[in-house]
Amino acid sequence: NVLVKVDGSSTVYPVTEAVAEDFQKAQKGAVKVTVGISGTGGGFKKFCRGETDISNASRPILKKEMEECAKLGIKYYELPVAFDALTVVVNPKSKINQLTVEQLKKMWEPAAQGKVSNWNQVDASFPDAPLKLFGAGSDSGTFDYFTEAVTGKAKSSRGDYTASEDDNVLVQGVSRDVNALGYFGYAYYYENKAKLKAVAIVNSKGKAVLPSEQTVIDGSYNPMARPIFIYVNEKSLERPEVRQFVEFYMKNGPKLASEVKYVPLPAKAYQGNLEHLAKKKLGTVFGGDAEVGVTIEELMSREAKM
Amino acid sequence: MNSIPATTVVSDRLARNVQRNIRERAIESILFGAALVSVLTTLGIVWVLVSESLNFFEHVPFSDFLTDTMWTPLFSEPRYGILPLLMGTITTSLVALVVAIPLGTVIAAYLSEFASARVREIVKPFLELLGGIPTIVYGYFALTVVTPVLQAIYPDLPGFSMLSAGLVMGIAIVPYISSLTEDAMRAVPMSLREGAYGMGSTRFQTAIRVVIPAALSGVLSAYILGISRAVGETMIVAVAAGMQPNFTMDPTEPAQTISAYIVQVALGDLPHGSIGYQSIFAAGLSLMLMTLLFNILGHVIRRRYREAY
Amino acid sequence: MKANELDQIRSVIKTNKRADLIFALAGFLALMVGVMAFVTLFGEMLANGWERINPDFFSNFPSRRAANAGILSAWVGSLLVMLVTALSAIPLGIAAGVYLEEYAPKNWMTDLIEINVTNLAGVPSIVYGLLALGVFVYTFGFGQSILTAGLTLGLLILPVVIVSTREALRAIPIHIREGAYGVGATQWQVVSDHLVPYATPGIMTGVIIGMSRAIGETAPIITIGALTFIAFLPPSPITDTAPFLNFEWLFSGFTVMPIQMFNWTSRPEEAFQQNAAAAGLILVLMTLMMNAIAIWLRYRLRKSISW
Amino acid sequence: MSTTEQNLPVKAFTRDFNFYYGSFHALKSINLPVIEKHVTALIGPSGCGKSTLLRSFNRMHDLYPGNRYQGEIVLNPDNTNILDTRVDPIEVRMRVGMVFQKPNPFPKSIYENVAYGLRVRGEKSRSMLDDKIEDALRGASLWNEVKDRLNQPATALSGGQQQRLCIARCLATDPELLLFDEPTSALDPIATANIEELVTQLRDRVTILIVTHNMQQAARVSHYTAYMYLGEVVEYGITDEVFLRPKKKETEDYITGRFG
Amino acid sequence: MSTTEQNLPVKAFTRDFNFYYGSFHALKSINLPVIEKHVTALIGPSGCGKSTLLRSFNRMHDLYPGNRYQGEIVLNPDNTNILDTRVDPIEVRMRVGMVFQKPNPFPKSIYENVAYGLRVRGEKSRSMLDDKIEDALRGASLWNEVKDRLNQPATALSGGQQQRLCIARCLATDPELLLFDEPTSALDPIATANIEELVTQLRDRVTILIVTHNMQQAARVSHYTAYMYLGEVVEYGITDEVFLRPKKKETEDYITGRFG
Ligand SMILES: Nc1ncnc2c1ncn2[C@@H]1O[C@H](COP(=O)(O)OP(=O)(O)OP(=O)(O)O)[C@@H](O)[C@H]1O
Ligand SMILES: Nc1ncnc2c1ncn2[C@@H]1O[C@H](COP(=O)(O)OP(=O)(O)OP(=O)(O)O)[C@@H](O)[C@H]1O
Ligand SMILES: [Mg+2]
Ligand SMILES: [Mg+2]
Ligand SMILES: O=P([O-])([O-])[O-]
Repeated sequence: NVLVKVDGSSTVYPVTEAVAEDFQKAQKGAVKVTVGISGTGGGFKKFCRGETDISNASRPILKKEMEECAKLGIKYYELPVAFDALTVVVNPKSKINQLTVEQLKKMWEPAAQGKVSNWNQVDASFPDAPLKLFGAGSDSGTFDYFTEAVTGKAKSSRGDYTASEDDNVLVQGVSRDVNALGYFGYAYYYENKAKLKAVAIVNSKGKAVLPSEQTVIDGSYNPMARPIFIYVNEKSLERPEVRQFVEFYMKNGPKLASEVKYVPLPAKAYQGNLEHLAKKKLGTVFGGDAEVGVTIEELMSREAKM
Repeated sequence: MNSIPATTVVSDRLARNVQRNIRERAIESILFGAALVSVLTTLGIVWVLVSESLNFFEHVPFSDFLTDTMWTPLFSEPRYGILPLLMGTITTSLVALVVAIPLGTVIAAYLSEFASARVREIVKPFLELLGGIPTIVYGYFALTVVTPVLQAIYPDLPGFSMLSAGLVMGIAIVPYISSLTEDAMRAVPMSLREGAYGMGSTRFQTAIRVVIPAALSGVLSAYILGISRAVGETMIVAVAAGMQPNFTMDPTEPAQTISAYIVQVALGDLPHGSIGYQSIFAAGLSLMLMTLLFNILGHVIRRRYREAY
Repeated sequence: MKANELDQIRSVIKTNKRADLIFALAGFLALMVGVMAFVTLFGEMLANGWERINPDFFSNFPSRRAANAGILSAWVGSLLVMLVTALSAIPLGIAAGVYLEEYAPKNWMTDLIEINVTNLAGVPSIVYGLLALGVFVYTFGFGQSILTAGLTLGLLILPVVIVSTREALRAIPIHIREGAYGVGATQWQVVSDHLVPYATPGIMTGVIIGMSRAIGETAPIITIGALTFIAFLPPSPITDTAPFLNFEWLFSGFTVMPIQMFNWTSRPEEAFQQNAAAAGLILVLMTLMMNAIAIWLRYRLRKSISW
Repeated sequence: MSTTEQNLPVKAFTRDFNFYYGSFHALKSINLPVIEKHVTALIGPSGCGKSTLLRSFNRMHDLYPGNRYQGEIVLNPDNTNILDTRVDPIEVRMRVGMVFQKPNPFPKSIYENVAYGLRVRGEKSRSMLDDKIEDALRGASLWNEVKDRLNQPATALSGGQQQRLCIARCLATDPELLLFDEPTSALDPIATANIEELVTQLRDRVTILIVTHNMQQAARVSHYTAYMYLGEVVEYGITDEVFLRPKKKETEDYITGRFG
Repeated sequence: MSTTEQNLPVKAFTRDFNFYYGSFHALKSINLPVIEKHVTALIGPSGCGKSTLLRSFNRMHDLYPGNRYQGEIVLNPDNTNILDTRVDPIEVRMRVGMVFQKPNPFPKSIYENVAYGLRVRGEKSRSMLDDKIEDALRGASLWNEVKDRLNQPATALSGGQQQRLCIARCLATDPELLLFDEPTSALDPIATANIEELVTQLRDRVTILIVTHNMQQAARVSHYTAYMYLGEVVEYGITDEVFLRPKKKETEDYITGRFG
């Protein structure tokens, strides 16, 4: 049964799906690929039980998950495949153009629940208007990353906002409400540019930066740009169809990533990934910590040192 | 004539011919087994919900579950109060019923007592078709058509609201209520109607004073079924009500229902065994208990107001 | 009768008739609300999705390019899931219905089963999803497969099949039974030679209505976790080598129509909304068709009933 | 006011009355007088059209599609053709009461059953209602049996009591003509005797047209009898005459039990 | 073989037979012979237990819970008490056929209706079936009317034809005793005459027990008549005797129509 099983992040899903589609076509249907959407955490859970060959992840593997994998002796390759720019959006009619992480924190931290309900509570200069929040569902890597980046602690968020795993629901919500603010992956913003306005985020250097391919590559869109990965089970890679699929992924990754509105890594990153496979460089370069604001450059250098 | 002692024979459905008897009994056992599957299903549901809920309540104090006004089980500082979900469920159901019960009853009375046989023959199947539309379709209808229309009337309405979801849910439930109510009204014997008309009643008087009272148990059961449906309806609220556990009964607010929470979590596919995974079963158990309550109420009503004709 | 009494009656009738008219109008309006809701809903989808409906839409796999994306795996998946649903629910439902109507002695056990069936009919579908998740997916280890989905929906529609079987059996007059017993038939002969055949149209009506409900069910399928990219078909149930049947497909991953629609609506690209509308349109047409068949069957049945 | 040969007042009569169930010609050229404050019985074999004729007198057939009246049914004293399209069937039914084969009390209390017709007529005064209801129940010989439980559901009464309740329900509104369609065929012999007794009491107060399949009953309660056969009135006359000296062979065959 | 006083062979008889619907004692100490190759009629007012007694002869009551037989019903020539617990009710029904009040053909073809009893007995040979079916239909005087449309649905036949088909269905299996429960009460006069004619033909071939509410019919077709009242057989004897010189007052009242 020639089947490659992929599961995990919804953020990575579009890239992997694109690869899977083209791969199956290239193989003329000889290999089947399933791509599930379980969220990064859900994906790792299955991956570490040996149920899947490849896990999509919108954040690096965490300590707890590494331990899980170790328990069953599952070893893996960590392959970054693209960058995503988490985009904070408001209604096009909104007067808000830029926000600091501090301001975002004021809106989103758990202490804000039931209290911060007006824009002017976030900043006195903001309009006196109700604050309507839209965000990722609490089971997603996007949620984890955003909360980590904004409040400093993953999964730490207020609860009284409209949450959806279905990002289009969020697009709808923000586009219909002048006082709304939401966040999701860049692709959703890009496809709905007409209905939404991206908010520039003040980065670590104090500069307000809008998300774009350019600002992600040069590292100025931080801390909201994040690398996304696939993790490949070492044992599975011994199967030719899995190896073929991963190789296909690395070869076509740049093209397909930008096609689905992600920022591809420099070509040599994909080349590096293939070398890792060849040299059997297992494990993660992140050490199991949730990190935010890793730039492409940093990532590349870490990978090189591996 | 040889005399046979007087015997008393109690009727017995089955043959006494041994071979035939064995075969008949075997068949009966198989059929009984099939009937038992429904019981096993219930047991399965109860077992799954209760066992996972027990795991859940090992971590979560029962009192928190019942009294806390926040529901954020997947957050870093989780809160496990079912009340917001419960209020969301009740509010959306109320909105739906406010639409569905009057509409359904009026339609049923119209079809059963006013419309000509021809109109009824055409309209009834049409209504049933309406009841067959997948609720996911209704969900998008609520989000893309009804909400904007409501916002045009009431500009302050948010993009997701219990009002919009409830209204569409009401429309989705109308066919169930009208169809069952109409069945109940049709089942009222013509002789009662003739009695009423014979006294000089109009159709309206016949419908309201004689037919509906006579069909009361059927009509109430139809309502109960409608309530059960509303409480358990998932996709419409999941898509259109806003997925936001909200401790409010204001229909113009977004909110989350119990069922919508389960879908939301299931969409992310929580890892088996985590507290989040268990939380959907605890929520499911609450939902099940609610519908059970209505089902029991339905039984009681049927017992109590059994048709008197 | 004195003339003034007659006048009095006439004025009472006039008042009564006004109420009558108002109610008739209200009824008509209520009906129109239902009709309009349907027309708008259908019209919306038609307007959005119409362009996408062409042969390729049915023969293409889902794709990241909206224009190339089709519903092949979705409709095949729906078909196979429905097959499992039918194969599980129909025999079980008919057997259970026959037992309850024809065999069950009047005791607590029967009462229990009956109350249980009515209760199951009122259990929300999402709860069946939880049952499937806990029992089929994790306890039995069927995974997120066609088998799991089919059995789940099978259980979901079981009460519908049981109830319609019982109603159909109940509609067969007692004297048909007595006629058959009278010439010496056993109970099983009466059931299999007469009751089930005569009840078939009624049972079929229930089955089809149940199936049309099952085919549109989204929540329980989401709950078992079947939201995946599936760009292939499950292994064929029929093979060209003996024994010509293959059951691998039962354990295959799958997607179904409502899930595909749900998936598309959550895509960022606007063009996918068209696909979603088209898929929704087809889904609605499928359920409408099944319902129409059921309604027609029932109509025929009512006409041809001759005992 | 029209009268018969004997100069008795005619409460109602049909003139060349035909009735069709769709294309089925159920009643053919019926000419039948109903004498005021007397009982007229309709007898005849099953399916001959007795019920059809009776029900025409309060336009019960209007409730079902496809039925067609032809000719006249005239109600006195105002000489109204109740089949006239300008005549409101509701008005006709308010004047002409009907008691059915199977007792059909409404699923309400005994009180509300009898009050029903009055309420439909807009009567609201409680004391007025109380009075009329007592009168009607007395008139139907039911008062003593139910006076202590007027608020109990009517369906809890026995069959015979229910039938008397249905009669009371009609009496409460003072109908000019009372139609009975085999009022005792669903009752046991004792209840039957009660109803017959009641009819004989009522016949001095109201005009009664009664269908019965029980010839003894017809003989006992009626003044006039019409024998119907295949949708026609074969013979009409004073009851004793029809039973003892039938003019037609068919009537004789039927009455002597040689047929039917 | 047991015989009556006149030394006629008795096909079946009841001895101290009682029957209970749950706690309701419907039949009381019935002692009734059924003379072979003759027609015995059961008459009596509605509810007296005629059908109950008739249906006991093929243990139809076994189909419903809570019914209880007491005493004996003996079937000759083998002198079997068909109420004995060791006797299989299905066997009893294979020997004793029954025709019901309302014609109840199966919604199958005419052929299959008549074939059904044979199929239940395991008969499979087509030519054998064909023969027996023709015989049975001829026996029921139906062959000429249906021979060209044996494969058409039985429900398309008229009521009278349906009833004759039901008789054919029984005849096909050569029953020793044939039970008729008011076989003509749902039929029109012409169909009734046909069935009566058929019964008079059959009475030389099979033993017949018939319930009828139509006394003329009983008089026309039966040799023996039992008059039942309140669950008891009040009078039994040769039909002419019972009708012309009833021994009991109740019988006389009933027969002369003074009652019922
Ligand atoms: N609704 C109907 N549609 C068509 N034909 C009908 C309808 N009702 C009655 N008939 C036919 O009209 C004829 C007269 O019926 P009707 O009920 O008046 O007879 P009846 O004398 O009252 O008989 P019974 O003593 O059985 O009540 C019968 O042939 C009957 O079959
Ligand atoms: N299933 C039953 N359960 C209880 N009582 C019954 C049942 N069937 C009949 N009875 C009662 O038994 C008595 C005899 O009924 P049966 O049907 O034998 O009368 P019948 O003489 O055939 O009357 P008819 O002429 O109306 O058919 C009646 O009092 C009847 O109410
Ligand atoms: Mg009649
Ligand atoms: Mg009987
Ligand atoms: O699905 P996620 O990428 O948000 O984990």
